[in-house]
Formats: sequence, structure tokens, C-alpha cells
Amino acid sequence: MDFVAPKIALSGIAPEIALAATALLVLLADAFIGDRPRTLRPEHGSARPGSGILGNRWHLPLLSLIGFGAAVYLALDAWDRVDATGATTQFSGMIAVDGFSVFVKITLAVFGALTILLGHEYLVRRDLEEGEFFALVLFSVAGMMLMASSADLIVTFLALETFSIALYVLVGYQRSRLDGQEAAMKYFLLGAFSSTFFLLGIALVFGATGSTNLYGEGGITSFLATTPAADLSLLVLGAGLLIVGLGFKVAAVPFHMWTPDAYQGAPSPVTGFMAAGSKLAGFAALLRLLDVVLFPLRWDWRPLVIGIAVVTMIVGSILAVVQDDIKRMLAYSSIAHAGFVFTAVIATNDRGISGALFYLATYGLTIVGAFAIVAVLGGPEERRTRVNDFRGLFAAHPLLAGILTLLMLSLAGVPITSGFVAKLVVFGAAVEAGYTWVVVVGAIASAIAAFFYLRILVVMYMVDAEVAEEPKAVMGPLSIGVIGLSAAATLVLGLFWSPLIELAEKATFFAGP
Amino acid sequence: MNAIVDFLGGDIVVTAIVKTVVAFAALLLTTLIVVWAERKVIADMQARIGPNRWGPYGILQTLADGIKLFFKEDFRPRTADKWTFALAPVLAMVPSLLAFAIVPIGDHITIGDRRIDLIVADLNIGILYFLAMGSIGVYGVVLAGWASGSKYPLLGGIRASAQMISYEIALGLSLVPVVLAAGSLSTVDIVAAQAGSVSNVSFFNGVPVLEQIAELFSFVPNWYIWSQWPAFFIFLIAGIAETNRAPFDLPEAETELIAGFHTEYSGIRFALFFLGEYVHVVIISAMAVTLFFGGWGGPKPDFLPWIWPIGWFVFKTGLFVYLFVWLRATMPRLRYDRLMWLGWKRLIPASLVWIMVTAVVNTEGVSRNARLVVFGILFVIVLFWLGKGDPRLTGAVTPQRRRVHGPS
Amino acid sequence: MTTGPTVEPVDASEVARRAQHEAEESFGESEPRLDTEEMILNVGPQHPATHGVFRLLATIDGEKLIHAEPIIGYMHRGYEKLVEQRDYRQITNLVSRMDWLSGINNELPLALALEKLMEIEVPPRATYLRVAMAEMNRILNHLMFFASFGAELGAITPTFYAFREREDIQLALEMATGGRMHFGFFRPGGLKEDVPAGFFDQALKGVRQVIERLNQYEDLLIGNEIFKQRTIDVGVLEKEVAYSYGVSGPIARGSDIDFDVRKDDPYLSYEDFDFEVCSAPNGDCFDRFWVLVHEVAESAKIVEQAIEGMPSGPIMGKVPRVVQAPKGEVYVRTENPLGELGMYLISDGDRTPYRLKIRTPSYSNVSALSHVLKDTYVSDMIAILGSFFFVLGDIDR
Amino acid sequence: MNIEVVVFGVSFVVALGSSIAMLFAKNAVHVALFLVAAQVALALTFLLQGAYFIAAVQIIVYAGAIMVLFLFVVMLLGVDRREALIEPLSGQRTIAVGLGALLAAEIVYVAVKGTEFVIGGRGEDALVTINEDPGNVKALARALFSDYLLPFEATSVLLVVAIVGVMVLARRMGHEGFLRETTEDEGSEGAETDAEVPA
Repeated sequence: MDFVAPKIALSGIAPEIALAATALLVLLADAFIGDRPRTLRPEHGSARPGSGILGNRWHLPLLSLIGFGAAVYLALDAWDRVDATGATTQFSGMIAVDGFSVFVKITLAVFGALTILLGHEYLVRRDLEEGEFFALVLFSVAGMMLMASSADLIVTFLALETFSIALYVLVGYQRSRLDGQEAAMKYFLLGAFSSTFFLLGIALVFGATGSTNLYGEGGITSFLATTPAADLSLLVLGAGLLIVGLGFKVAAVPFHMWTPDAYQGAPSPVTGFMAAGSKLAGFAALLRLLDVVLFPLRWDWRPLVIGIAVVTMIVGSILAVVQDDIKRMLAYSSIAHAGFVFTAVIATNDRGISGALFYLATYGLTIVGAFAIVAVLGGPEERRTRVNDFRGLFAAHPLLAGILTLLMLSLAGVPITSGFVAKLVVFGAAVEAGYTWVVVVGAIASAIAAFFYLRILVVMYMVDAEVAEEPKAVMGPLSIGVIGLSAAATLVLGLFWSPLIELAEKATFFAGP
Repeated sequence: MNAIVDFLGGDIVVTAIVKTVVAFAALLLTTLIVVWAERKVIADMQARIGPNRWGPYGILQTLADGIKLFFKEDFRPRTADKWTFALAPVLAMVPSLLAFAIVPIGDHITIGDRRIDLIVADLNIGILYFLAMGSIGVYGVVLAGWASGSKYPLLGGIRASAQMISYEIALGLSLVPVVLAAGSLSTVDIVAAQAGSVSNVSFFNGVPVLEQIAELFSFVPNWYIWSQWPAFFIFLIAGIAETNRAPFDLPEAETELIAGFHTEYSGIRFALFFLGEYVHVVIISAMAVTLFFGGWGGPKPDFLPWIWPIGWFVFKTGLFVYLFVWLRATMPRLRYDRLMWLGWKRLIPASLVWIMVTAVVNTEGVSRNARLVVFGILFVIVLFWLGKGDPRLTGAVTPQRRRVHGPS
Repeated sequence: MTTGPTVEPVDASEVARRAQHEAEESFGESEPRLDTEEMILNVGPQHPATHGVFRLLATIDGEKLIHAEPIIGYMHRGYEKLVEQRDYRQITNLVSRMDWLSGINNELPLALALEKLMEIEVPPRATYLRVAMAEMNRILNHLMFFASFGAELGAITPTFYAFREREDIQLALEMATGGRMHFGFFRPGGLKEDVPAGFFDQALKGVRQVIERLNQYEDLLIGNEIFKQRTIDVGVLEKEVAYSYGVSGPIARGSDIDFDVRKDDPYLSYEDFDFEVCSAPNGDCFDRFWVLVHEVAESAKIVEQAIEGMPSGPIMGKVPRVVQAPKGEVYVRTENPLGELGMYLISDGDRTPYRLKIRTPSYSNVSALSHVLKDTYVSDMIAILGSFFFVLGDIDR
Repeated sequence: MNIEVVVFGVSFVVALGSSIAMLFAKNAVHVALFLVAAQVALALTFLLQGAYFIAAVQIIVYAGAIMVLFLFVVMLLGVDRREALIEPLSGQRTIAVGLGALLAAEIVYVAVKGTEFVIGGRGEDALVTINEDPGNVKALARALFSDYLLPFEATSVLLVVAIVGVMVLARRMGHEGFLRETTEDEGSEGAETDAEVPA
């Protein structure tokens, strides 16, 4: 029995490879290029923000951005190939190369690049080390991408762990903040806990089907196709545990406990990245798993997911109302949004899938901007993130207040913003699948949610004589750019949504048997 | 009788049990002799006489010491953790003993029509087993340090655990190239792969003069020391560090930490630590011989053919034990941070590089040993580059100021 | 139990405090930090590296020494008071017990002080013999520290070699005095008795052997890479600090202080001999040790010269039967193996001294320890203690 | 009845006993030690099944590396420091016991029914074939470097991420941790590049 080397085609994971390689390069460049004060002694001074917002450390963000650019290029290249030859699997069926994964990858790359831009300014202002931050962001995006294109539960698990571990660290990156450390600790412990659920789910699925592979020969799909009469209780149990594990990542109720703390404690650029990227990656895996692979079992898992969707929407919206801290508020709002996306998941039709992708893309662009604004207003340790700290923002920074208004309205789902279109699409998909009552619940939740978005607006525009301290935005060109970009995307996608929706619709073809 | 044999699983298991008992006894005996030999040799090196009271040349001295220690009061500090304190010496000793199971001490003997290999267990994961036992051995030291409930042992225990974990990595990595070269994790296979002569390596075949020259070296055995010597040096250094012997005896540095992790131990428990250390020395020596010096291989005259391999093995192992003693007599102790520096920044990268080199070179069969030598030279260059240290350490450092006349 | 003045009052904990303070200032509220715990370790009074009942109160963080405070006085015997109760002949034997490694050298300043006070002329043979024996004693002392320093760094073999070399010289001194540690041989006015036949041969044999073998030992220890790593740039005692603590002897000379009483304030007949004062520029453990080793060779040279040029004649000057110093005071300093040994003798004309103030080298030398030990490793601590060449009896008189 | 059964029995008892003892031990070091004992016993059962490689790896990785690091940390954190054994949530223990029982029942159910679920000739027969022909080390290597090449490599990325993360979190916080409010109040040094949104 001689060893036969496996055929290795790298095109499927080329974006991931590019990102991981860039991350390593960033680490090396960080170590060897430029002066990097290891221990900042008072007499040495340090790389102060005064030496230009790009400082003498411009090469690291630039390198990271080049990495993301390369990833997007490679993903587009893969899309062309998929267009030409159809969806395939690579690496002995471990990787799916299909429109779905490519769409998700490009979106993730955009989120990552925005995070790098924001993060650079955030870190330079706070005198924090940058190299590891960028490397971790790059690695985590690589993990998320791998998750989107994985066609084997083992790879899914590894990808999940890769981006989760990077995020645990990023949450506690600013170590002088104790709430950040607490958040990282909580996120880590609960995350590890959920990973074990996911792992047990994999084990049960393997026990039921004899494979962890989704599509390949003897994989789960072919198992379901060939042995319809088998006892599937173990498989359903396993699938349930997989939903638990992924539900944690997308912050669905009742697996949402970590979200407010982690969102609040993390540096705001990281929070935005978590809200956008982690959710997208989690839903990518969920969509592939539920709507494609376990499609034949949809009658088994759908009640569970519907339950999750309803509870998530309601609980997220209601708890957001009582929050006093804007980051916590946005955290609960992100939980509610996860519920909205779930309505698309239960639709199990192409419209649902494209709708979910569209929703996640627009939501990510909006939330990154929202957290960017929080970052520039929050102060060095983000202590000024209470709702009342936004009092008088309009007087101090009218344009910023205007942009925040736009983003909040988009999150609330008001027309002419992307949030409205996105909600319309996912609710439409659910209605099409016959789940009108879920949509009604979603609408009610939206109405509740509108309350707290508006509350911020009210506070912002309120002219109050007793403002203790005016909100003061400290931002450089990068923050302004990201915020502007986010606002523009929110507005443009609210008006001209069709190109992105068409792209998302193109992304609904999956690799498969 | 037959029932018992059946219960045990047949003749094979009975043979194994007999082998185990014999190996155990032989190892303990060897250790006693090694302890005596070390004392005698080091005394000679230090212009002393050494033990000379019990038996000829004091050979029974270790036995006497053992008896003395056995009857000493078994003292335990009040703050010690009772069970852990008792467990630690056992854990320090037993894994070392167990590791001997995979060392082939000879070819085989034939009793009746039964062939008995002179190895306790030829596992197909032999090298991994060796590493596993080494990793268990850490516990003895760590727990001893912790359980004593006082400060010096704790410091020693922490030093020991950091040191042994660090060097275990280097040790394990240094074995990988050998495994790659031999294509097996079994020690028996590795010894077998080293049989024959270096001239079998047909690097120079077809080259007119060089071929003849290569033929001249046919008496040189085909040991891995020639092709794998970087791995050997890494193994040796890491192995010495694993045994906590000079110059890596920080965990028990007597002038710094009194006696390190076994400060609070006395009597038979101390004896177990003591024996464990020497058993470990024997094991590392035996593994060095097995992996790099052809194991029991050597000329085998017709007279008593089975005894020669054992003799060669014992001889080679003895040389390594002598090396251990020699080092102890010569070297001062490393400092803790230098020790970690050496392990993490030099040995581990070096062994990783060497694994890569071996893996690349090993893909083609014919001239691999010669290629390995070439790569070895490259490797040394890298090594020296890595080893470039403080110029004050490597250059001339002697201060040269002397005043000859009068008040200054 | 004094530890000498502190040169730098800032220690690590203060730096931390300052940083904390800074943090508080910038944010107005302080947050607890996650730091590793410091541990207080008592090195000694019973510890193999302290050569006796010397205690070092060390605050360590992992392997790092944050602060170390030498605590002395565990074997204080009150010699300065004892000598006031004893007559001068008895004192000779008392002071020889201060620095038990260099008994003869301890007796020397007392004899010199009395001779100065009583205006006794010492015959040249006695002077030469004194020089020879003092230097032999110095070799014994230095070899002892050579031995112990190696052992402390983990090299056990040099210890035994050093003891082997000591033995021949030790034997010569034994022939002359009958003692191995406490000789009681120097008397006011000269020596107790003349040296026996064979003494010179034995002494020459001893010192020549030392000269011959010293190079080997240097190679064995000083040439060792690990030894260098352990000592070079470890425990640097700056020149200024050494001055301010009054450090003397090989330790000071290792810190570039080129001072040797034998050269700078000659006594006995040191001017007659050709020898060098070794000093080294860096002030680290290596330099101290290097000076120590090279002084052995210089001492051996002096012994050779003294024996070769040994005059004949009496070994005792004119001394009254009752040794009774006239009223007055005198200060005498000699170069003890470990540094400058000073004796300040005040006499009120009685048979016992009114006051004898002894300035012992080790006492001043160890007071610099807490400065040198700051921010080193535990292993460095041992190297530094070993390279500070102190004898407990010399600290606690 | 042969010696295998006896060995299995012993390792079974040790594994179970030390696992239970682990739950009830008060001292952190004892807990770690019981865990080690359970790991070693588990390795023994692997050995009995002929999975030598897994057994060795079990000891090297779990008992030899991870648990030693556990002990190392416990020792460094100080011997005297014992966490208070007060439950932050009342009734937690009762619920835990209930859930544990449920889990045990589930495991038993899966174990009993498991053979029915397993499809496609995996199990004992496959193990025997693998152990006979190439030996399980080689079979494992073959699987790792062919079918499971990508997960194998992805694991290395995962480990790199973990290492970088640990470096970030464990790096000694020098002065870097103490921020200065250059951006808030004084702002003098950063002023020229700090563009503010026009009022």
C-alpha cells in the first residue's frame, strides 16, 4: 500500500492562504522593521500619535490591506472559475468552491479591511502594539473564510476555533482595561463551552452517518440521499448541537449571554468586526449546513430554528430598550438582528439564502460605522459610551450626529436605508416559504427596536443646558473615511440595492453532489 | 501452572514477564555500579581516592549507602503534603525504569527452539514510548518541589518543570530526523538500519578514484552519528538537561537552592531520587547508543556469538556514562535564563531546521548520507551564526591592567 | 546590624508605585493590576553559598531578585571589647581568629602597631620572614576563594585542585608555626621563633607549584564559556560606588580602583620586592575573580624573592619582658588578603590596650552587596556572593 | 478470563476512581494529579485496544505536557491560595448533578445504540485490518497526509493564532498599559493631524 499524495488544488482556499501569509508577514515585519518600543520607558518616549496619524508604523496596516486586496482578488478569480466550471470541492472534499463561499469571502475581506483602518488609528492613539492586532484580524478573517467554504465538519470546527480564538484575544486586546479583560474571559469561557457542543455535535453526526464530510462520497448528503429509511434520531441530535455551537457565534438567544459584555468590553473596532464578521461566518456555516446539507431533514430542525428566531428577535429587542450603555444597546440590537436573519434561514429557499447574505452584508457595513463613531467618541478607555454621553452631540459635531442618525435609522429598518431593504428581503423570503406569523413577530420586534434607536437620536439632538461635558470626537482621516464609507454604503444600498442583491442571488449555488 | 500461563495469555506473555524482571534487576545492578563508577572516576579526576572501604575498590559502597539510607529516619516536614510527598520519589524513579523496556541490549538468544529478542518490548512506537516516559518523569521532580511545602524546593520544582518541559521539546524534535532516516519508530528497526558499513552508501559509485577511497572506509560502520550528528548533539545536550545533571543541574543546584527539589527528602525517599537520576543517565546513554551509535552492532566473532552484541552495547553505553561524569567534573552550572535561551532559541530552532533538512534530503534515496554530510556542514554554519553571542564572551576578555611602581 | 548606606534609594517597588501614581493621575481612578507575587526568601543564615552564618533577606519575583538586604551579626564575638581585657600577647591570638583564612595577616598589623608605639626595631630577617609568611598566607586565602567560587558556580573539580595546592604551602607554615589556621607566630618585635630547617625548601616547592599550575586552573575555570556567561557583566560594582562604600582589596581592584597598601603605603619590606598590583576595569564578578587569581601569582613571586633574598640574623628585636605600650595612639594598615585591614590602637600605658579599633575589609566590602544584588537573578546572587570574597569572622568580629 | 480483562479492569477502576476523586479533591494540585491518573489509565485502555500511537500521544500530550503546565501554573499561583468553595449560584450543584445524570444516560444510550448507528464497516474489523497491514502509526500518517491534509494544516494556523494570542495577553505590561490622554485634554502633540469634524 503505497502512499498516494493527494491532489492539491489551492484555488479554493487561496484567499485564506493569502490572509494567513499576510498575517505571518505582518508579525515578521512587526518584529524586524521599524522602531517598535518594546517597553515604553518614560524617558524614551514612544511612538506618539504626534508623529503623524500613520506614524512611523504605516507599513503594517498597508501590508494588511494589501493582504485583503489579494484575498478579494483571489476570491474574484475563484468566482470566475466557478462561473466557468461550476461548483466543485477540493482537498479530498474538504473545501467547497462555490458562489456562496466566494460572496461571503469578499464581504468578509471588506469587513476585515475596514477593521484594519479603524484599528490602526485606534491603536496608535492609545499607544498599543499593532502587529499582533493586525495579524489576529487577518487570521480571524482567514478562519471565517475557511468556515464559509468548508465542506467538512472538522474543517468547520477548526475554522470556528481559529477565528474564535483570535477574537477572544482581540476582545481583551487593550489590557489596561479591566472590563476588556473580563469581557475576554467571559467570551472565552462561554465560547469554549459552545465549541464543545459543536464538537459533540460533530461526533454524533459522525456516529449517525459515518462521516463528517458534507458532500463527498459517503458524505452526509449522499448518506441522506441513499439511506432514507435509516434511524436519524442521532443525526438530528447532532444537528441540534451544531446549531447550538453556531448559534453561540451568531449570538442567538438563548446563547447570547456573552454578547453584551464582550461587545462592551472590546475595543470598538473589534466590536464592529465581531458584529459584522462573526455573524456572517456563523450564518454562512448555518446556511450551508441547514439549508443545503440537512435540507432533507428540514422538518426536523425547522421548529427548533423557528423557536430560536422568535425568541432571539423578541428578547434582543426588549432587552435593548432597557440598556443605558450604547455598546450594550448595540449588542442587544445585534442579537435582534441575528433573529431577523434566522427568519431567512427557516425559509430554506434561494431567496432566503440570498436575503440572508444581503442582510448580513448591509448590516455589517452599517454596524462597523456605528462602532467607529462609538470609538471616536468614547475616549481612550471607552468610558464615555453611555447614552447620556451623547447628549448634545448634534451641537458639537452636527455631521457626525447626522451620520449616526442615518446608521441608527438603517438599523431600525427605516426606508431609504439599506436596513429597510434587507429586512424586506428576509421577511419576503419567509413569507414566500409560508411563515407569515414569524414575519409578524419580526415586525413587532422591529417596532420595539425602533424605540431605542430613536432614543439615541433624541438624546443627540436634545439641546440641554446641563451638559456636563460636551461629547468630543477625536478622529483622524482613517476614522472619518470608514464612517463616511459606512454611511455612504448604508444610503446607497438603501436606494440602489439591486446590484448587491443580484450578486447575492448569484451566490446561492452551492457545491454539492 | 498451565492455567496460570493461559491466564497470562500464553508463552509470549510469560517470556515478557521474565524479560521484564531480568531487565529490572539488571538495570538496578547497573545503576549501583554506575553510581560507584562515577564516584571513583570523578575522584580520580579531582585528585582524590573515592570510595575504598567496602569491597574491592569500594565497589560495595553504593550498597552500603543504600542500606544506610534505607534505615534512616523517614523525615517529612510538617508543611508537606503527605501523599504527594510520598508519591514524588516513586514518580521520579519508575518512568526511567520503564523507559528501558524499548532499549535493545543485544541481538537475540535461542533457548531450545525459542528465539528470544534481547529487548523487553519491541513497540512500533518505541521512540514515542521513550518520550512519553520522559514526560511522565517530570512529575516526580515537580511534585517533590511542591509537596515539600518550603521555598527552596518550590523554586527547584519550578526550575525543573520549566527546564524539563523545554528540553523535552528539543529532545523529541532531535529524534524526528532519526525516525525519518530509519523510516520507523521502532528501536529495533533503527538499530537494524544502522547495520553495515558506510561504504555501502554509493555516493561515490562510478567516480574512479573516490570510489576506491570510499572502499577504504568500509570498516566504518554505518551509524547515524555520521549523517545525523547535528541531531545527535541536540539529543545529547537535551538529554543531559533532561537528567538534571551538570551543567544543567539547576533544579538541585546545591549552592543556590540548597538541594533544590529534594531538599526536604531523606532516607529511602531520597535514595529513590538518587537512583532515578542515575537510571535516567543510563537510559539517555543507552538511547544515544541505540539511535546514533548502532546500538548493539559491532564485530561478532564466532565464540559465544550472542554475548558480543551485549558487550558492545554495554561498552558503548559505558562510554556515554563516562561522558556524563566527565562533564560533571568539568563544567560550571548554567544560569537559568541562559538555559532557557539555549533551549528555546538555539536547540529547538536548530532541531527544526535539521528536521527540514533531513526531510528534504531523505526524499531521494541513493546518496542521502553524503548529502546529509553536505547539509550538515551548512547546518554548522547556521549553528555558528546562531551561536554568535556576546563578543565579550567569545573574544579575548582577560583584563590587562597591572601597576608595577609606587603610589598612584 | 547595619547594612551600610544606601546609594540609590529607588527600588523596584517604588518604580511600580510611581507608575501606578502616574496612571492614577491620568485617569483619576486606579484599577487593581494583575501582577505576579513577590516572595521573600531567606538565603542563610544556613546556606551553602554564604560561607557561614551570613543572611541575605531576598525579595524575589520568580527567578529575579528585586531587593536583597544583607543581615550580619550572627557570630559577633565582641573582639574589640575582649581585647581590652587581655594583655598584648593574648591579643595576638585573638585577632588571628577574625579572618580565619588569613591568621598571619591578622597578626601582622597588631605587631606593627605595637612596634610603632613601643619603637622596637625589627631585625631584617624577621621582616623578610614576615613578608614571606604573609604572602604564603595570602596564597592560601586566595586559593580557598578560588575553590569556593568554582564550587558555587557548580564546578566542583577546581575546589579539589585548589586544596591540593594549598596543602604544600600549608605544610610549610605548619612546620614553622605548628598551626594550620591560627598561627600565633608574629610577636611584637619579631617572630615567635626562627623557622626550622627545610621550611624554605617546602615553601619554595609550594609556591613554585602554584605558579606552574595556575595557568591550568585558569584554563579550566576562567576559560570556560559557561563560567564567562555566569560572571561577565554580572554584579557590576561601579568604581564610584566602591569608593563610597570603602571597598578595598581584590574587590576594589576588580572595580578599577588601583589601590594596594603594599604599594601605596608600604610596610614591612614590600618596597624591596618586585611585584605588580593587578586591577581590572569592569567591576563584574569575572574581573574580581580574575584579580584574585592573578594576585596568587604575584604573591608567589614575592615569596620566592623573599626566600631567595632571605638575610640571616636574629628574628627578634629588643623587646622588654613585659609588653607594655607607652601612652599614645597609632594607626597601622596592612593589605590583608581581602582588603585593607586597619588597627587603631590607643594605649593608656597599661598592659592592655585602652581601645583597639579594627577596620576589617570584609565588613566594608559586604555593605556594597545590596547595591550590587539589586535586579539580578537568583543564580547571579550566588556568583556575586562568591565573588565578594568575605569571611564571616571578618565581618562579625 | 485472561490478563487483558484484569488490566482493563484495573485501568477502568483507576480511570473512574480518579475522575470521581478529582471532583471531590479540595487541593488544586491533587485535582490535577487525579486527572493525570485518569489520563494514564485511559492510555492503558488504548494500549489494550492496540492503539499504541494514541496511547503514547495521550501520555505525551495530556499527561506529559498539558497537565505539567497546569501544575506549573498552580504552583506559580501560590500554594496557600485556595479558592473559596462557595457557589455563586444557589442550587447550582443540584442542577449540575441532574444534568450530569442526564448526560450519563445519554452516553449510555448512545453507547448501547451506537453500534446500530455506525454505518459502513467501521469498528473492530477495520481496526484489526489497520493494525495488521501497515500498523496504526502508518495508517494514521497516511490519513493525516492525504484525506485530512487540510484540517491538519488548518490546525497549524489555529495553533499559530493561539500562540500569538497568548503572547499578546501574557506580554508584560510595561509602560504601554498606562495610557496618556493625549487625545482628550491636552491633545497638543496629536493636534496637527487630528482632524475634527467641522462644527
